[in-house]
Amino acid sequence: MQIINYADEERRQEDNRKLWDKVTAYFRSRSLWMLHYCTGCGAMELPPIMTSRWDIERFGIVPMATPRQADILLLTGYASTNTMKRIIRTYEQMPEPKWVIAFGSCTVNGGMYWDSYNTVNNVGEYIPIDITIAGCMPRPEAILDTMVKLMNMVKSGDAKAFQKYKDNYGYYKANQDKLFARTAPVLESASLKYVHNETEGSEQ
Amino acid sequence: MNIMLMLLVVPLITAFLTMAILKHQKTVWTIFLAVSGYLSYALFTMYGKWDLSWSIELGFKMFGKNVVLSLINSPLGWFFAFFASLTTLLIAMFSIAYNDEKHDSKTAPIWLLLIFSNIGIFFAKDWLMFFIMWEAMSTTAYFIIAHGKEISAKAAKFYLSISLIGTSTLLLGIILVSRLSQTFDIGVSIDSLVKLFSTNYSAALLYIGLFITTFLIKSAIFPFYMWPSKAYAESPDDFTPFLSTVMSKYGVYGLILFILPILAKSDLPMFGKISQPAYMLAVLGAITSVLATILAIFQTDMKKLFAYSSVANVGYIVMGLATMSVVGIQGALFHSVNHMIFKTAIFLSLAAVIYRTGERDMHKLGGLVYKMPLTFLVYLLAIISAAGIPPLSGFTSKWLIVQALMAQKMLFVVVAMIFASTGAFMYLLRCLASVFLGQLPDKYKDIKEAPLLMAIPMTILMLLTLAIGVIPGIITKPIDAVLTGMGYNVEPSSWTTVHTALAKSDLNLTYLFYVFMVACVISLIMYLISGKQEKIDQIDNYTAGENPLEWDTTPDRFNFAYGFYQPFKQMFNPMLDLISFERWMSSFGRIVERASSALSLLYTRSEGAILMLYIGIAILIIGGMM
Amino acid sequence: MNSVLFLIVIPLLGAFLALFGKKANRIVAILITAFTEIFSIMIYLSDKLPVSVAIGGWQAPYGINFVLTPLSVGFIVLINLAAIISLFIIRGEKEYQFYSTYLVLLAAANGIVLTGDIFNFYIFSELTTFAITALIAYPRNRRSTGAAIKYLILASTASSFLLIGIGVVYKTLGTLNIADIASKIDLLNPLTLELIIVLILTGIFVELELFPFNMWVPKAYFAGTASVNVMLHGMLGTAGAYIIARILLTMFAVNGSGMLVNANIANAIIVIAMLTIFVSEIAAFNEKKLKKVLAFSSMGQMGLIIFGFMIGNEQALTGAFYMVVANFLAKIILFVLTGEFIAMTGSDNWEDMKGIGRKHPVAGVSFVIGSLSLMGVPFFAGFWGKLAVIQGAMSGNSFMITGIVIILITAVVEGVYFLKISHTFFLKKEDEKEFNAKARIHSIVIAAALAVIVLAIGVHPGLIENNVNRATNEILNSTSNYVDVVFPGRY
Amino acid sequence: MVVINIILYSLFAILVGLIFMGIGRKVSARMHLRYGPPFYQSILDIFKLMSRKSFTHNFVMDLGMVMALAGLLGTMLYVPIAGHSAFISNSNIIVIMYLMAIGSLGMAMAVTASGNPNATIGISRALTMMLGYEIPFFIIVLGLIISNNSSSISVIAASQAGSIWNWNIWHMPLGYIAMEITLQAMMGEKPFDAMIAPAEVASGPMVELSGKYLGLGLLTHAVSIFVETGLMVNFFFGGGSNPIDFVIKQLGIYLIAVIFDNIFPRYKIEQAVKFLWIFPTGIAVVQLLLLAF
Repeated sequence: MQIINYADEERRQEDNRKLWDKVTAYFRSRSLWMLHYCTGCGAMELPPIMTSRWDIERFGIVPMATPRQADILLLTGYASTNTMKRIIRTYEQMPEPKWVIAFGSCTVNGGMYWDSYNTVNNVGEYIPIDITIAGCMPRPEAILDTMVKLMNMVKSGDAKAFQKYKDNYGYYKANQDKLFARTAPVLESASLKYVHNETEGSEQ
Repeated sequence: MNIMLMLLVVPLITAFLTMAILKHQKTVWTIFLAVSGYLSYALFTMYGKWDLSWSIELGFKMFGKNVVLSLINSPLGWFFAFFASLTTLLIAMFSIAYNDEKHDSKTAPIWLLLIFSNIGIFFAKDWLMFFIMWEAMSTTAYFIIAHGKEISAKAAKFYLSISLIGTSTLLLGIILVSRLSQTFDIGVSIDSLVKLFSTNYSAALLYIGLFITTFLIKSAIFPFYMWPSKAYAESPDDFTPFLSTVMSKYGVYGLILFILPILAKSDLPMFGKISQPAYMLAVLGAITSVLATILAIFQTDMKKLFAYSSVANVGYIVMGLATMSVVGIQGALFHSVNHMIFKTAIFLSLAAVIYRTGERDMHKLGGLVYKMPLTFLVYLLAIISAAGIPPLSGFTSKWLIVQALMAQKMLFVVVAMIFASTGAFMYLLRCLASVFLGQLPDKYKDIKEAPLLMAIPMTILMLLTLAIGVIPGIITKPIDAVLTGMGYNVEPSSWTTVHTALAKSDLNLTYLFYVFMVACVISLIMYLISGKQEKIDQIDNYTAGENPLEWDTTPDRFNFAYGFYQPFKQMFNPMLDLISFERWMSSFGRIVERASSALSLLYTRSEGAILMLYIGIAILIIGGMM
Repeated sequence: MNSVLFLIVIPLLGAFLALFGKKANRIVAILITAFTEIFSIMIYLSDKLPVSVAIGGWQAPYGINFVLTPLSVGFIVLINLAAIISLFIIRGEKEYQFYSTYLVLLAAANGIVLTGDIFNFYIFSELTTFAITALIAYPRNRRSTGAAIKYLILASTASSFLLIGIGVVYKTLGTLNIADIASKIDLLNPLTLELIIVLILTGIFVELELFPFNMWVPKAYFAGTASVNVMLHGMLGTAGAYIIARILLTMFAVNGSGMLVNANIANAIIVIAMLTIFVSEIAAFNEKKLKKVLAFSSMGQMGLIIFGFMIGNEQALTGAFYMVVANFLAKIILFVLTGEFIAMTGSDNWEDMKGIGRKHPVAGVSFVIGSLSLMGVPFFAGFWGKLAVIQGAMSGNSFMITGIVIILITAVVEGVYFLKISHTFFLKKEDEKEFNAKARIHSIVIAAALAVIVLAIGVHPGLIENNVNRATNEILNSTSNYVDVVFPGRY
Repeated sequence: MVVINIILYSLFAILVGLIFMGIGRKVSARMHLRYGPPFYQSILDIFKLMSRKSFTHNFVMDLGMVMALAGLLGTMLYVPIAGHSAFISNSNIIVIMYLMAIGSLGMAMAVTASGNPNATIGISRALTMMLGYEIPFFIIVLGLIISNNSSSISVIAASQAGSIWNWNIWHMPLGYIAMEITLQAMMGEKPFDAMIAPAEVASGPMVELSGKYLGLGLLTHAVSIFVETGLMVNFFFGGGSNPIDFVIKQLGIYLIAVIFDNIFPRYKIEQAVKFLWIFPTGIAVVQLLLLAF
């Protein structure tokens, strides 16, 4: 399957955007709401950037509780196969436009857990990632820098990974299915059937 | 033939007629509709003819005179009778569709008898007529509530015992009062009671206490607020609106007819701006609405929930009456009509839901808005009205009552009123959220919208509540006639504005509606100019990344509906135990049952027979000695 | 007017003949009862009333005399009506003993009402006792024998009291004629009077089903068949109401006022009446056997009637007489239908009688009408009686106010169990089984016809107003209406 | 003319509310020793939300959010701004109280329509809280109505005209204290924000709101801030002599709420209701009794 390289495409038609799109892109870049999906130890680095030392809110970036409200999905660390399922569902529940920032080595190559049976070594095979931050773990400065980069990308219209996901959905879906085929027997053997007690009558 | 007599005769004759052809249900209910239509029309033509009357002399002597039963067309009676029959007309249309093979309650003939007594109560000129019709109403209602179902019969027993207590006190009161005035005429008895208040205060208080007890029982005011939750819930679904809206007004009617004039004319000890008995009444109304609201919040059965809601609403009406002021009575009368309209709409839409799903527990339903959008809309507008939110009708009357209470400085009563009406918001939304919104359970995937014959009356009710809300004059104009008939001096009310006793506080409701509409348009523009939306599946929810369906969660279990106000309920648990009138009643019932068993055991044993005989002789001898 | 003797003699003759008849017994009994009924109606409608008939030419106070007043003849009409209905609803073949004892009962009941002297009254009441005992015991099973013996023991004990009382009267006043006693009652010293009243009351209260004396009632009703129930209620009970009116309110009355001569005893009777109402209605509340429920209710109604009689003013008396009629009609409806229902379902328990009202709506509705009338709901005959009694009691002392309160409280209990039972008939039948037997059309027709009468009286109480007024006036002016008839010119 | 007035007033209220929110964020950032976003940050947020794509579950969500904003705008139009109003009315308090309920109803309807249990829990908490704060709020209002014998806000505001010493805050200090606590609950600020509780119920009512729905929700919140602070100004601070005065007073009141928001933890819902029914209600009742007798 052929992967379209959006970065090249964008650069070629950079200035063809309408004024309205430019304006919205500006506003979007100034009001990025993030959903930090704390998959691993990288989440430790988020409190410093949100509190008084680095104060990311001055860029309009605030944490949000649900994917419906968020613009950025932050994957803060390694993803196991079961976690990946949640990540994908969360990602798909975010309204467009949406961006993904992957944290640390684990999300790129599995990091120190690369040979574990249930670690996803490259998150980018399953969901499109706009920016990855190297390091184990990355420093807050790096995160802050990434955020500013993302802001600029949004402003210039470069951050289009979500388009990539839409256009190459078949590719991503195939990868995801291959991955989840491994988890199926685990889920079935675990008897997680929820037994619901029908409670009759009034509460009183 | 005298039109007053026709009002009584037509339902009576058709009741017997329909009894004969009870097998053809559709015909029976169509006749029922025709009769209610006739009654509504006849009552409509009777407006303004306050000299209509009818009377009959019976060959039965009391107070040395032959008993006379008479009817008279009074503005107050007309007001209640007309709106009651209008409500009945709409319910009747609904009933034609509702009573199919599956939901056949076969209650039409008894219901016609009930309508017969309904007219009698509202137009009675003397106490005997009033009592006769009252008792007829109580017993016929029992048979409709029980309607040949075992579980309903149990609930109806509860209704029956309390209602019979009511008729007993009414009979006692009537006989006491008519002995006082040596006639059964209601007007004369008011005067004689006023006189009694000046001579023997406590006796007079006892006399009106007996009447008030009856009226409170019928309107389910504290301490008798428990029976509706049983009776309303188990009665036929198409009868519940009648029970809740029309029959709860008998007590209100009785209070306005008899108690208010006495309290207004008598010279009574005052508490603040109003007399002590009236204040007592207001407090009872306040307690009722607060308690009923709290209880309604915790129900899971939707009919029980709205049963308590009805109780709370009648509580408002009683509070309004107890102010003894023009605005308060106006508000109470207005709210009576409003309650008839919006509560009928609510119960009918719930009946439509039950008709389609056969389920009464709210937590087993959900998401019906997709399948029954019209029913949802009717329900929505009705609850907006019930919550007293402008621009629908419920607001105007609540506003009037609140204003009257504030003008009379009944501070804690008005706080109770606000508590109840905010609490109303809680339970109304609970039903909305649990029944119509949320996830649609799989088994209801292919239910349909309510049938056309059900939809028509519901739509009419919806439009009525909107129309009255925007143009309150529809109701305030007849209320003027009622108030004038009661001897109050009232200025003619305007079509759009409602007046109050407080300074600079009048309110133009039509204007309010315009303003709200403009605000809606602004809001709609905001909505339209912003980005596109995409419709997604109902179950596609944020659940921390989990897919609920994978965990064997079905849509109805996914709904948050069962313990809707659980933390709030925990606050009230100790109090709920304390106020469980139901428990008192059932423990009292158990005592009677035990006594009954013990006494009948006395009769089954043979040994004591002669001993008892001697005890009897002893009673006679001792009695003779004393 | 000596032909009035036919009312007693012909049934007695029939009783003798019935020993020889086989299949024809029922027809004969019906013919005889029809004759007495028609004859009594003719007497009632003739304008010769009131009249005293001396039997065998011996004038009162020495001879036996029958006194025919509107009151007594009116009661005769009711008693015979009940008798004829009881014959119509007999289910299955009965042997000669049944008809024979029935005819004795008829004669005795007529005799109780007609007799003008107290010793004959005693004789006739003994006769009824034995007849009833035999009728209750007729099914010859454990239950009926037990009930009959219980009744017999109680009734005989009571009769002995009655006999002693009569003896004391004869010893002190030297006369047995009711009118004679009534006119001489002032001559007795109070203690003797009290003794006499207590003894005689004990005798008659057993038959009147009043509370501490009525231990036999539920069992007797329960053991008897439907027709015996109608006899017990319609003949014995109605005769009992007459006895109260005659013995207490005429014989022991303050001159011509309808008040008992000893006010204390009157109060004691009111207490007993109130106890009866209270106990019986409460006892009926949880009772599952339909016949027992009706038996308890009969007791309660009797208590109510006696309460009405004892208040002593015109209003209350009117009410009591209305109540006699209403109770008579309504209870017969219920007993007739109960017999049918029990035969249909094969169970005594009202909880098993589901679905009957759906199958036979007329029967169901008639039952409802009967119960509503007993409850005293407007539009039914019982209402006017209850209204008038309560109205009359209002003018009495605090005792009576208590009575009103008790009546109203028990009305609630009564209403609950009656409507509960009535509604059970309209429940859906749980199993699809057919009923054991078919309902007989003539029973339902009888019940429905009586229900229509109950409704008619309820809607228009004027229908029987004249008759009730005649009865009331007779009690209120007992001197002129009773004593003067027997002894013209004594006053 | 009236229609144009209404539109202008609405825009004014929205703008003021949004800027207040921005200033509030700035102030809390400063309290945290942070720099904080610019004061116009809320406007940027609204624009972003409105312009992005959004998810709806069904038409009730659209209806509900439109109703919510319309209700609050309608309410706002009845609040006199320094004696000015979009149209001539008596500004009845009871009307305002009930009109505000439309907003709550619309919001509640929209979010429960999403079918998310978190949203429904949030709404159940919000309504419980509403019952909690309406009682003390109404008792205070009742005191004002009794003392002025009118339920018109204009009358109440006009009665405080003239000197600063005519303000009700001096006449009924207890009422003011109770009102300040109640206002905290009305605006859903800590310690009374159990319905939002992002860590417990994933921001409660807003959990399924995306894009323009959240935008409309924020606008509703902005207008409600305007209404609630505006009521407070009219009740206790003389109603303002001109619009600028009025808005400054509103801002002051709002900042007090923001400061409290930053220094308090969160009550559980039943604790909150109990607190509201004991302390502010008790204080308000004392105030009412002082006024009435």
